[in-house]
Amino acid sequence: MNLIIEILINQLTILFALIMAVFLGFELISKVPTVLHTPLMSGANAISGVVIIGAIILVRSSGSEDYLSLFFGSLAILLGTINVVGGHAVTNRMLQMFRKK
Amino acid sequence: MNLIIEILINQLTILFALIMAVFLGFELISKVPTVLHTPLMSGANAISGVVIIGAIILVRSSGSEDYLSLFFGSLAILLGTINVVGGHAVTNRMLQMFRKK
Amino acid sequence: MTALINLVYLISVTLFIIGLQRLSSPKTASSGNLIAALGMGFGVLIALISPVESGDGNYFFISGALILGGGIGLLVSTRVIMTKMPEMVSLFNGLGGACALLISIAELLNFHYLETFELASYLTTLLALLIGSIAFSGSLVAYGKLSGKIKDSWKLPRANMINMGLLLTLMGISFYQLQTLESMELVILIAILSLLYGITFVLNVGGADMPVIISILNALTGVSAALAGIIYDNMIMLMGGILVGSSGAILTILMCQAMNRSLINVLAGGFGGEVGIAAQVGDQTVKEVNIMDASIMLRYSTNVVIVPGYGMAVAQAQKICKELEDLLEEVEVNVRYAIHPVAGRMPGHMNVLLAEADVDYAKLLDLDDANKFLKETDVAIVVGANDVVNPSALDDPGSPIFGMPVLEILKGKHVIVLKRSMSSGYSGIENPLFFHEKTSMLFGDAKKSLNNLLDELKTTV
Amino acid sequence: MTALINLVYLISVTLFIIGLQRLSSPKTASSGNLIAALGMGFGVLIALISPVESGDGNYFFISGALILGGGIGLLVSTRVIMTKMPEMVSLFNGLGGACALLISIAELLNFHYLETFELASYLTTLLALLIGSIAFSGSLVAYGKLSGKIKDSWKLPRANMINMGLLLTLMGISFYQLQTLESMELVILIAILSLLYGITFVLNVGGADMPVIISILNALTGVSAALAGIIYDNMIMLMGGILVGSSGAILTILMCQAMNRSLINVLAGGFGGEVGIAAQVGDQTVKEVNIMDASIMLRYSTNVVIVPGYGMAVAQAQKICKELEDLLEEVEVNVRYAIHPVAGRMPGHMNVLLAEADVDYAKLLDLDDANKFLKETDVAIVVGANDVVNPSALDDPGSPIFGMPVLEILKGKHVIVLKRSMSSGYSGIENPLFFHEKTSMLFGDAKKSLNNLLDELKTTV
Amino acid sequence: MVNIGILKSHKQAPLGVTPDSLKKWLPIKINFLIEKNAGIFAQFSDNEFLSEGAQVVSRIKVITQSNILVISDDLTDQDLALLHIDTLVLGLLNPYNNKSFITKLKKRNQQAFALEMLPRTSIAQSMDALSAMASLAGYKSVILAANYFKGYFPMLTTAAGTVPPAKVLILGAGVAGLQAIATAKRLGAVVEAFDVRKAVKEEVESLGAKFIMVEGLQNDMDTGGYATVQKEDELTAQRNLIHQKVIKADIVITTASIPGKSAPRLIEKNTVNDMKLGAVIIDLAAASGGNCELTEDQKIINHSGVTIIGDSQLAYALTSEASKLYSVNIFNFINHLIKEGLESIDFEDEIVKSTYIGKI
Amino acid sequence: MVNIGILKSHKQAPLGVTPDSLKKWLPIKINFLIEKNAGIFAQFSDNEFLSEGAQVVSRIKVITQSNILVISDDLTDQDLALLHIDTLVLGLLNPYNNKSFITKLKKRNQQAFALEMLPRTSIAQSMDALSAMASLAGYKSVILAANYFKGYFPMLTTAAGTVPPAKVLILGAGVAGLQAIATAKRLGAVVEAFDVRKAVKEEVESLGAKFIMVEGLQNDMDTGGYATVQKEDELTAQRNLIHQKVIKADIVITTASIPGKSAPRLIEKNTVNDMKLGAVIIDLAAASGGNCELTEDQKIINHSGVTIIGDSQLAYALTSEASKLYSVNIFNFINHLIKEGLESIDFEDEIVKSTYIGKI
Ligand SMILES: NC(=O)c1ccc[n+]([C@@H]2O[C@H](COP(=O)([O-])OP(=O)(O)OC[C@H]3O[C@@H](n4cnc5c(N)ncnc54)[C@H](OP(=O)(O)O)[C@@H]3O)[C@@H](O)[C@H]2O)c1
Ligand SMILES: NC(=O)c1ccc[n+]([C@@H]2O[C@H](COP(=O)([O-])OP(=O)(O)OC[C@H]3O[C@@H](n4cnc5c(N)ncnc54)[C@H](OP(=O)(O)O)[C@@H]3O)[C@@H](O)[C@H]2O)c1
Ligand SMILES: NC(=O)c1ccc[n+]([C@@H]2O[C@H](COP(=O)([O-])OP(=O)(O)OC[C@H]3O[C@@H](n4cnc5c(N)ncnc54)[C@H](O)[C@@H]3O)[C@@H](O)[C@H]2O)c1
Ligand SMILES: NC(=O)c1ccc[n+]([C@@H]2O[C@H](COP(=O)([O-])OP(=O)(O)OC[C@H]3O[C@@H](n4cnc5c(N)ncnc54)[C@H](O)[C@@H]3O)[C@@H](O)[C@H]2O)c1
Repeated sequence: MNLIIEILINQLTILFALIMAVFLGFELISKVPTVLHTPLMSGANAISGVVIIGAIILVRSSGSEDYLSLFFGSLAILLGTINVVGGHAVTNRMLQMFRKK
Repeated sequence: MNLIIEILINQLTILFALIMAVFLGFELISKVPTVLHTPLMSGANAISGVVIIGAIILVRSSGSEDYLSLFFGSLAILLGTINVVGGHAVTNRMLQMFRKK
Repeated sequence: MTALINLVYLISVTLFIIGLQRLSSPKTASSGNLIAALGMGFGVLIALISPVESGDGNYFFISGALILGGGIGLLVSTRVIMTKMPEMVSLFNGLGGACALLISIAELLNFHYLETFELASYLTTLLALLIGSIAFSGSLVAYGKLSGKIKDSWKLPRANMINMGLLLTLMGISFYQLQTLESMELVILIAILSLLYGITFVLNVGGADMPVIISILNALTGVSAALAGIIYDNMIMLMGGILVGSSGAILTILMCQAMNRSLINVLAGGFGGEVGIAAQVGDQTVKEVNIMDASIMLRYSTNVVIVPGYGMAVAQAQKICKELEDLLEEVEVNVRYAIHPVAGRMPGHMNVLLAEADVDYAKLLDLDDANKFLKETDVAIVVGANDVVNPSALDDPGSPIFGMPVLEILKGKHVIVLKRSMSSGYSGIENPLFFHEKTSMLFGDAKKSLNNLLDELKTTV
Repeated sequence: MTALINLVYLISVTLFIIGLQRLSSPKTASSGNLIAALGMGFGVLIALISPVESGDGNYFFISGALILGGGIGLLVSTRVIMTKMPEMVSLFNGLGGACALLISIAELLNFHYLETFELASYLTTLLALLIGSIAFSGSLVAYGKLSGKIKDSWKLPRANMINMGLLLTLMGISFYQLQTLESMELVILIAILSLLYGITFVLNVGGADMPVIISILNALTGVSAALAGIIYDNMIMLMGGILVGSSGAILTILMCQAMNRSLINVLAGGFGGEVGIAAQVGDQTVKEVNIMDASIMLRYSTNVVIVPGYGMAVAQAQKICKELEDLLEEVEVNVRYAIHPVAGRMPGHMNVLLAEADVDYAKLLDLDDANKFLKETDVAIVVGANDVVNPSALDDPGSPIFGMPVLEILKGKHVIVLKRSMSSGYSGIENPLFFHEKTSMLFGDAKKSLNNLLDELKTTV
Repeated sequence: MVNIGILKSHKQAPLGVTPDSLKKWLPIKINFLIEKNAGIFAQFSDNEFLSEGAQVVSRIKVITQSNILVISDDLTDQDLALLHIDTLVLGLLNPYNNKSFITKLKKRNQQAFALEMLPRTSIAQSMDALSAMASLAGYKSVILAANYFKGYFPMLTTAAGTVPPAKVLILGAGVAGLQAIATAKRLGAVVEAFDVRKAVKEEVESLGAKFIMVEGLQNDMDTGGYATVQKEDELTAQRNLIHQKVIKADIVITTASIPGKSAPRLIEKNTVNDMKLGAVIIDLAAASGGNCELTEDQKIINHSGVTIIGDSQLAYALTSEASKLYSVNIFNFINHLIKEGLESIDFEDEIVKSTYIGKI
Repeated sequence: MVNIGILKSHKQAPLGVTPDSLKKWLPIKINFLIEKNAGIFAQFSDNEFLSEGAQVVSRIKVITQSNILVISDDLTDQDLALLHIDTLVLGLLNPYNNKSFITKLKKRNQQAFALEMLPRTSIAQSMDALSAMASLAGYKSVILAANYFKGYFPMLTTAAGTVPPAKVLILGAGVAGLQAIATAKRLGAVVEAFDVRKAVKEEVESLGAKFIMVEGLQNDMDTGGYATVQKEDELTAQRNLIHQKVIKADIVITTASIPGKSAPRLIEKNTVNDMKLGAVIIDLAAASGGNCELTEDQKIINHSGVTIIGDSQLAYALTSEASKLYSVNIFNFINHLIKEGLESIDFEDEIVKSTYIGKI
């Protein structure tokens, strides 16, 4: 319990951001027409690929002999990039259909 | 210039909050029907009276002989309270008209 | 410790956000206001009981000021009549600004006794002072103008120049003060100049633009509160202030849009020009209404009368009239149709069309019944009628149609006229109804306007 | 330094927010996606060039992985056919989860070499591992189910119990690990159990509920990204992750609403129960369609046929049919009405009603023309008709109506049937049309269903 | 080659064939023998039939040479003498009200089919001449009423005052009644309707009109789409209500009938006495006795300012339209009848069985 | 006390007063002298008038004792002999087509007012009997046409085939034409209309019907709401188009007229020859010569299968309704006339001036 409070206090920024983000997320999404649910989900999914930045930092700050980190990190970058690039590309294709023939 | 950058960096939390708040504000307000403009402004005005909290802290943390602070602070509390209480009350009255008879 | 307190303040901030969110829809606005007030009460409570590093508490002063202020606030706000609300808001806003002004002066004075001296903090405090002062004096002037205590004609010559000059001077002195940090006199000077700037800034804004200016000043108060929040490292002030600042800024823009004016235009007006809100026709003005206001007016009515005329037939808007009726009846608004004997271009023109749209015969009122019903009408929507609602038939002996029985539409509380332009009807005579204060015009093809109205109404029903 | 970098990342976060905002309206969605992508590109760029405290750069690996990953992503996404999009999203989402899983494992391994050891950080990383793993394996299962590689019938017995058991075990082990902090084996175990949980969690969800589950998994990936952001004290990951997490959570709720199901219901389905979307009648199943799918089907059709029957008359839905026609014609969908000679209860019943709704005579097709037109029809909407679209008249010699000319509705690509129940029409005989694979049922009063359809359609037109 | 013969009618009855409908027959090899001047009422000339490939011949030739004879009037004894006993006779034979002719046919052992006796099933509908005629009659009854009524049907608000809408009451909402409802509604009248079958309420409302509910009416008088006779105890409440409604109405159109029975009496003389001056009653059940006590078939009478028109054959006033529809019914019926050939008619088939009039 | 006299008409003309309208007069002190049996066509009994406070008296008494005399037919010389020279005579006097009677009045120096000559202004509309009658005539013309037409007006898809909608063509879309359009549309017909005044296009479309545009028709023939005579060079294109439209129509209703002039000829004999069998023409301009070459006023003729009905007084067929409206017009007109008293009529007033028929 203490641990959690400690974390909360230390990460006040995050907490604020979280609250704001929740409200913002709600306001942004609540008026979305149902047809956009899937594209939106797909777009959000692409954004969640932001985790590759962590992977990049991991690899960059690893020693060149730290094979474990290098392997895990590179694989993470690979997968994350697929997520990001593929996600945005697929979203884009889905949204094509809103451009009337 | 350096000063500003320094402030910015130090107050990163605020900056994030600011950006979020701006977006949030935009999303919250952008769909407001015009009839609600005045009540909303009035409500927001009441919230801006939050500055009395500063005044309370000022007075509480002043020495009891620091007359200048006490005077300024108490006056500030007085005015701020009028703003807060009056603001919410006036808003409430304006909104009466939206209660369906 | 501050962090923990701030954590608790989070609750208040969340309540503010929820409050603002609810304030932006008619159905929830009332509760939104209460929620925001709750957040404020909670914040004040925490401010009162949370531990402070030093100081003597001084609860006597605090509680005295709180009680006195609360009493005054309540009293004033319950006494004020409805039409004086905007000036009240302006006045309150000024007090908020004054509050910021006062505490920043006090803090600036205190700075000299502090060990650690942070340039950034000093700058913040100075800014709070500056902005608070502008908000204070500006709001008071706005209050004065709205309440008629300050005449719209009291204008500064060359206001543009004066404002610019003041602003530059202010910036110069502030910069100098930041370099030297010594002179308390300069701080006072800054406060005075800011107050002055607030006055000159608002003085020249046209009366109709006042709401926009109040919104700006409101946003400024928010910003000054946020700055004060930085001084005290206090989350609730900071976040509350930022929220008010940002939503105030956006509200300002929206208000300008609603009035069909650009912000620059308003401010330019504020710097000298005079641009009214209403369109000018000859020497008379007509008032336009936007779809949202029209829809809310209808939504919160008890009785609504639809007055169809030849324009409804031209626009073939009968079915949408019926839809509007259905939607309004759904929310328990009483809808009737007032059928003037000569509306349209053939006897029974309106009947034919409304029957086609399946309007219940029982909802059609003829002239006499309509004129009775109009007395209890909240909103009369005139759908492309003109001659048949021309009040000169009633009161202008010089009019060619004087004496003709017409729908006495001005017996109702509000009138919304849907037509495409200011052009006249079959008789070719002008219609004073359009210039009446009870009347708002909704220009455009009647079918389109009604469709828009319907869409808008659906969002609020 | 980190602060400065975070400041720069702010741009990316802002772009994310703008992107999401624009993604939520059909007109701006396309640009929203691009803007979000821009934000991501910028973020990656900064991550590549910003100074790091230690490490050898290893740009070879990084650029290799980036190029390879980008290539694969592009290739896959351009190749995939439209109907496979949802499973693609699911797959991608799994990869994101895997990414989080991998870096958190790496970080957990590294923890042992760090001087400062923060419990909070460790917990965060462990959480990232846990959630990332669930997102990864869950998404893969979802992908498998959607693509048909995993059969819907492969269900766990007592899934509810298993899930609960797994979750409790996971929590127990994690807690133990936090106390001891030593065993790397336990970390691996946690990862494995999480992966397992992801599988069991998704495996039992009904096929129709898949989108909701994907949305949940997507939100989880976002949360794991945010947790990873905390590990690296990295704003863009943190904020981007939170945004995805929160909007994903809300989207999940909205999706449930759109399907008229509660989230608990969907998850309960996921925990063992079987709540299919399709109703069972006798030994045959009928497929229900939801409003949004129906509206998209209509929106993107070229030819649509409305088949009115006695139910349209009962529901008095003729005017809404006309509105639907108008709306569709506005977006260049061709709409016709197929009037069967004996539709309704009197000769010309449909004509009378459609004329009242002002439907153009030229749009009414009689039996022969309708059957011709149906060949080129994308969607046929059957509005309360039954006997007149009964295919047994064509192909079931045992049927009492065999030989009667009917609308050959199955010549079209899709059929949507609007009626209140499965009950039969005037002839009292069953209608195989309702069980046909081309047919989707939209149950409810025809007027209400059409109204909902119309409202939905308006948001997309 | 099958010969189908069409006899000329003495009255405005619809003709079993039109020049247009002959085109439909083309794919089936059929020879048409049409009596001279048969199309006179329906406004078709002999030339038009000729140019579509039919033969226009004398009555005797039609009767003697046809395999199938479509008739509109009773055959005279003279005609019957000429008629070959294998010839199929069909048409609207009026089997309920014209027993004597039917008996003659039966006695002769002539194979005959009365279209009136078609079952009311979906599949029979395309042959259902009663339906087509009832629909026309329903439409025409309103037009006729509007023509006799000395006021507007719709409500009109004019500079010379507001004209209230006409009140139209429909008694019996079968096919004719429903069409009358639809037509009167179109013209802007306020329409109410009454029927004894329960399903009718929904049908009436599906046309946007109001159904009159008799409190306590328990039984559903429905047998295969047709009504049955009501019990006496139920009738009182119903009579009172109808009386109230009738005296308020401007136009009353009655279509209530029960196949094979005399028409139910719904409007008594004293009700008519209480009606508004200038009101109009159109009684489509006139042939089977009328729904109104005062009705006289094929007559227009004025009773204390109320016009009462008794006409069960209103559809025939629209002869050409009626013929167009009727000819399609005949086409569908004959096709169904001889689908396996003239010699192998399936007397087990429901449609054939119901319409067949054979030996006594 | 002012005496208003109402004479009985020999034809079905509307009556200037109804028992109902008498109630309206109550606040103004007026004495009504009504000729015996005056209400016979409009279905009002003398008793009804009596019970509303009017006196029912002999013709002679009406003529001799009235200050204001409302007439529907020309006064005979006998009547005129009895008539006091101060008595105001008013009604639909037919000033354009009945010159002889008007001349008589003028010669006598009798003060008379012809309602036909009311200006077409908004304020005069409540007195505008022509408008009220035209509206009735427009409605009735469609009902009549539907009654004569041997088919359905609406489109109907039935088991016996699809019946196409009737095609209705309206020539001249003034008040009567517009009402005809509205009524025909209601019945489900496909309606087209033509007129020479430009404003009419919008008006026709405001009723949901189609307006026929003649290419190159430049001039707007509008003078104060009435049409004027067209130039010859414009007529050819117009004639061709109308010919094309007429021969495709099932129903043609013509209402084109120009006040004081003979009606424009829009349908030639050869056009009628080319029309469909069974088509119906209703010519409301019959009294001033007819829009159709073959029209004969007050006659129904059949020309090569086309029924042509010429009747300018169709409204009178709806006598009671017509009387109700007309009596309101009369009420409004007299009230306007004598608002300052019988002795101080304002002859400068536009309405009084326009309708006044004074000395030669
Ligand atoms: N009832 C009859 O029997 C009859 C016969 C002949 C004449 N009249 C005369 O006609 C007049 C009728 O009065 P009224 O009030 O019905 O009509 P009106 O006075 O003629 O006015 C109609 C108004 O509708 C507007 N309008 C036209 N099209 C429109 C559209 N598409 N959307 C929105 N507005 C449109 C026009 O203004 P904008 O152009 O600015 O849009 C016009 O001012 C009276 O003066 C009456 O005397 C009546
Ligand atoms: N046209 C004529 O002259 C005539 C005359 C008499 C009989 N008929 C017969 O009537 C039938 C006509 O065929 P049809 O296809 O038009 O009708 P139908 O076969 O009678 O089917 C009507 C369907 O509409 C549905 N329905 C009823 N009310 C509804 C509402 N409010 N909202 C949505 N759906 C509703 C009913 O299903 P739910 O209850 O599940 O909603 C029913 O299955 C034929 O069998 C024909 O032979 C025709
Ligand atoms: N093939 C088909 O599916 C088909 C074809 C035509 C008609 N129908 C159905 O058959 C039914 C009867 O049609 P119809 O018009 O030929 O019937 P009908 O001419 O025999 O009778 C007319 C109406 O009078 C009503 N009636 C009888 N006694 C009454 C009374 N005492 N009071 C009031 N009303 C009374 C009947 O219920 C009926 O509705 C209708 O429901 C119709 O929909 C079906
Ligand atoms: N008080 C009022 O405001 C009032 C009252 C009634 C009518 N009006 C207006 O007066 C106008 C005329 O009404 P009316 O019905 O009495 O007119 P009308 O009876 O004199 O003529 C009928 C129609 O025939 C048309 N016509 C004439 N010559 C034609 C030709 N050669 N071809 C085709 N059409 C031709 C005319 O334009 C007119 O529309 C209308 O516009 C009407 O709206 C106004």
